[in-house]
Amino acid sequence: MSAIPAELLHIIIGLVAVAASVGLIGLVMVWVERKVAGHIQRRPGPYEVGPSGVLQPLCDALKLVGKQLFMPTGADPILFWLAPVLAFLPVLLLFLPLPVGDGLMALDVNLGLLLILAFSGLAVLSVLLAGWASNNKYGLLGAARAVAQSVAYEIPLLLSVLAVSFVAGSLDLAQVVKGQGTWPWNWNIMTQPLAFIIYFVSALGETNRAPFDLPEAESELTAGFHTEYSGMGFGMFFLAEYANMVVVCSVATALFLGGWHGPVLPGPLWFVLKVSALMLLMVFARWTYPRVRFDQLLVINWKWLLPLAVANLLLTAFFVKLAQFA
Amino acid sequence: MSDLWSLMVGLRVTKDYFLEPQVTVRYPWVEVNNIASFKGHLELVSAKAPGKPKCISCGMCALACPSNCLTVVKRKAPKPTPEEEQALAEAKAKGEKPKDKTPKDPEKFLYDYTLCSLCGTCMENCPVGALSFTGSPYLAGYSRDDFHFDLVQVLKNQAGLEGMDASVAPEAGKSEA
Amino acid sequence: MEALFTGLGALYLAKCDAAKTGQAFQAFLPAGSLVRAAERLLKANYYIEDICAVDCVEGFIVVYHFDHFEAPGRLTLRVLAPHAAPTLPSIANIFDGAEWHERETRDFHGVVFEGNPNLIPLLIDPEMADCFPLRKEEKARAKAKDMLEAGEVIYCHPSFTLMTPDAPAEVKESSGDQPATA
Amino acid sequence: MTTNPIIDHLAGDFYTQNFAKTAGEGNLILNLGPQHPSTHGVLRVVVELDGEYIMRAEPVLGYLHRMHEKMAEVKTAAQFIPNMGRVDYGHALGWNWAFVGAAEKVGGIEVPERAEYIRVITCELNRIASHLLWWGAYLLDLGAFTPIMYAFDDREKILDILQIPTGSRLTYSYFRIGGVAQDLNAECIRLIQEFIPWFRARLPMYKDLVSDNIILRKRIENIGVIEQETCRRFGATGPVARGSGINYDVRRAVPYSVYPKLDFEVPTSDLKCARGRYDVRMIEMEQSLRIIEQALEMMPEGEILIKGAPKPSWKVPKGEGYFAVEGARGKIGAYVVSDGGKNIYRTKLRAPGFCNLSLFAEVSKGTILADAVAILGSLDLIIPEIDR
Repeated sequence: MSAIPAELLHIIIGLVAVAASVGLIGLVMVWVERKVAGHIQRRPGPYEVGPSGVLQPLCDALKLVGKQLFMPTGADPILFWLAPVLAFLPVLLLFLPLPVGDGLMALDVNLGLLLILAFSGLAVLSVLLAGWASNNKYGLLGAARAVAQSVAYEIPLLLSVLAVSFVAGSLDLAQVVKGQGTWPWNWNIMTQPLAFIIYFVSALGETNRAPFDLPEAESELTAGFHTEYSGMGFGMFFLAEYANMVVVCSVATALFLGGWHGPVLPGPLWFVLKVSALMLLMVFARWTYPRVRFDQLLVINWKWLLPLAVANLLLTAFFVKLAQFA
Repeated sequence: MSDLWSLMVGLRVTKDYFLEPQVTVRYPWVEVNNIASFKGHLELVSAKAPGKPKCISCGMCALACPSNCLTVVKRKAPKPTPEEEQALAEAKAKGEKPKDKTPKDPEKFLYDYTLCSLCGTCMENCPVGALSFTGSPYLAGYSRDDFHFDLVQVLKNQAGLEGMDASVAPEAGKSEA
Repeated sequence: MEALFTGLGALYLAKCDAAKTGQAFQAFLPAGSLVRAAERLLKANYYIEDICAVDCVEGFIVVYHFDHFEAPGRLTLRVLAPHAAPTLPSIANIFDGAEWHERETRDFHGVVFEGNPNLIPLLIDPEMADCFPLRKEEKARAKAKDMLEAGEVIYCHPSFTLMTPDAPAEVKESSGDQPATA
Repeated sequence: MTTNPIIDHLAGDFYTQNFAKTAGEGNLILNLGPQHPSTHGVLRVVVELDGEYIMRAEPVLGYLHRMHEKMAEVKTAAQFIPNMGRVDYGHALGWNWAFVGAAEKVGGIEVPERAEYIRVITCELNRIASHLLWWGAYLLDLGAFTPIMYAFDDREKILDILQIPTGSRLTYSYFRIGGVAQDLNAECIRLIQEFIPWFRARLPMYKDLVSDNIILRKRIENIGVIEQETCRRFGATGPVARGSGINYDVRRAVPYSVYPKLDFEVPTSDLKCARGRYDVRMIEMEQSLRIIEQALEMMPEGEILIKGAPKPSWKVPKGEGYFAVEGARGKIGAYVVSDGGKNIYRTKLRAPGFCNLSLFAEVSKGTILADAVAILGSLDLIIPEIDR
């Protein structure tokens, strides 16, 4: 076996790149979030460590790693330590099919969308385990909320993604992006604006962010499911949340904002710009809006998002069928 | 629909403030400017002669203080020299009251800043206006005794080391009180 | 105001000078008629302002302050609870807000209010529940008539001598310690 | 839940066990506080939950109890004024005024005209600062992290203004029996005159960012409904009562100081819910601005402390007196009974928060946990005032 087969090399480089980028994106996102939050609140955000606080996330990470890991009495040891690991591992898998550039993806698989949606469902399992195993009343409440929320917001996410794949005719992210042109008016967002809104709102719900961050509602449940975690346990949840955010935003750019298509700049740069724009929007949403109450959260989903998503799906199916005859 | 528009308005407000300059004064590197009227801890006002307090050790302030953190130790009369004793005896013989020559300013003026609630009752109750606030918030110490001052000592140090910042003086003035 | 207290066996009714003491009307009531008075006051739309106890020579005078939203005028009910066994009926079932005031008075003075739904210490640590900080020593206590306002007497039960200064005519009692006509 | 022998004996302290005696089967007994991010200061509420719904709630007090009323017994009248700043640091000047007013009423002491106006101006400024503190902390409870920074941006301006005459920023002991301690100098008046238009221009921003926001409106509308009858049974006053449509403001009902000369409206709203209380407080901030403007113009020259004002060793003459002031949270009352001795015989401090909080147990029955936090926030609680 003299030469290593090309695909294996491709996969290994892809995996190494993904692992590195997840860690890097986590740190950058922590810094961006604290800086943006600071500037919104007219305070400078971290500025002591390194030029304008760039090394602050690194120090946070070191502090978290250095912290003592302890487990509350009465907690279930296996599940307690499994939860943060389980929160972080599936996220790595979600990064594989993301089309950063033309042909530039870790794993070229023609069912990329299905892979992402399947594994993003695993995140809720870790939140449930964390809340339940930490034998803490607040954790229990946080876990109960997280399950109801993730299950609820999974369905509109699926339906809006389905609507787009109807139009593109395939579940492969690369195909969907190729189906869109270089200029904004022939991106999918123009043909599917409602699907984009539904996707974005349910993405916020899915990653427990912004107005829907009920599982770890500081003011009600002290810290929800990760109340009892300290040190790297908490760090893993923290990184998993940001990684999930990146995945969700990059899927949104691939489906709705034309992936690597863009007038002048090279492909991957457009992809990164669009992802960071969406991330900035998510960060702004977090620091502007109060938290939604739990039953309102479910009302928004079951009474608003779901019917709209189904209607949108039927409409798209009708037009796609019509287009086939014409 | 108008409700959803309120979400956009919210975003606009935070965007406006995102672009505006920050309000925070970066304290250790930049001087804070709104503490001019801050009270700070107590000090004895010095009379014309530097280092000599105006205080006549009448104890009205110690009486008035709600958390009795002031104690005034009067100065004992200096041992009368033989001639003074003799002059004193004649005066008593003649019957008029001998003029009391013991100096009025206190031996020690013990002030416990850990109990003080900065209400200013002592200043208002002092007949000669011998007490005032230093107005310096920069006072730190490692233990409680750093905040037990002998204000007479503080005043002497201050007079001795002209131009020292008032807040530094207490360290130098940390007496055995 | 005194119409509220007919038939309650009030010991002492008096109109007070609101400008000087902030109270419009005051009434001394026996412990028995406290609950009925509270019911009448609630019907007359009075709201409970606060309850406190004053430790006097004659005993704990528990002072109930009521006020009215539409027709403001403070109404003070005073009830005497003897030092020996200071127990009073609770009005917490009528004025629910009174539950906390009563628990606080129990914490500070040790006046027990029967019928209070939850008579456990409110502000004081349960371990030292019986320290009753506001009780005074014997000699430090003062006479009720020196401190409390007499007001223009409307009705005074013959056997009630707590408030009667030596010369009943002039309103302002003469200062100094005149023999209490017990 | 994992059953574990070590855990079984940890059945909570005296209050949890007393509360759990009458708890339903299978309900979760949860302690909201005392170290809970949403209770202002150290409030602890023992809650019986069925899922997310609250079956029964009982606030537990005493964590910040300092027994001010005993301190009043061992100090003379003038020495007790610094305590007033520490009872309720939200609206310290309101408490200064209540106690000093009660002592003046019993002692029959007049206050010069200029001192009355200074008291009105500084007390109203303090009320705005207290409402801003409430607004920021309330939004923090509902999950929005930014508004508190904007509110504190404005509040810092007020604290700077009040620091000039009083010398301190939060726990004021500025009023004296017979007047005030220091005069408002020119710089302070200039800062106030600059602050009023600036803050009036800021209020629309509060409305855009928060009052109209659909998420907030849904969070506070028709929750924590308090009937007028409940207000009477519990003695709730201030914005809590006015939010239920009761038009009762001590400044209008029992006019004191120079308030009759000043024209301002008393906002009420008959929404009866947390939204009503929210609107009332927001309008009250504008009214306070109007009061300060008028008081600044009408303030005469003159001294600020009456001739021969009582020294700290002044004995309160015999008699009793009750003086009430409209604080940011409601009617602040000081009931002074004096036997002419060196110290006041008995001082009773009537805290508005105490009565407002007592109705929480009844109002929060059957609500969701998130609503309970929203109702607690709408009552504008400052715990040191409740525990005294």
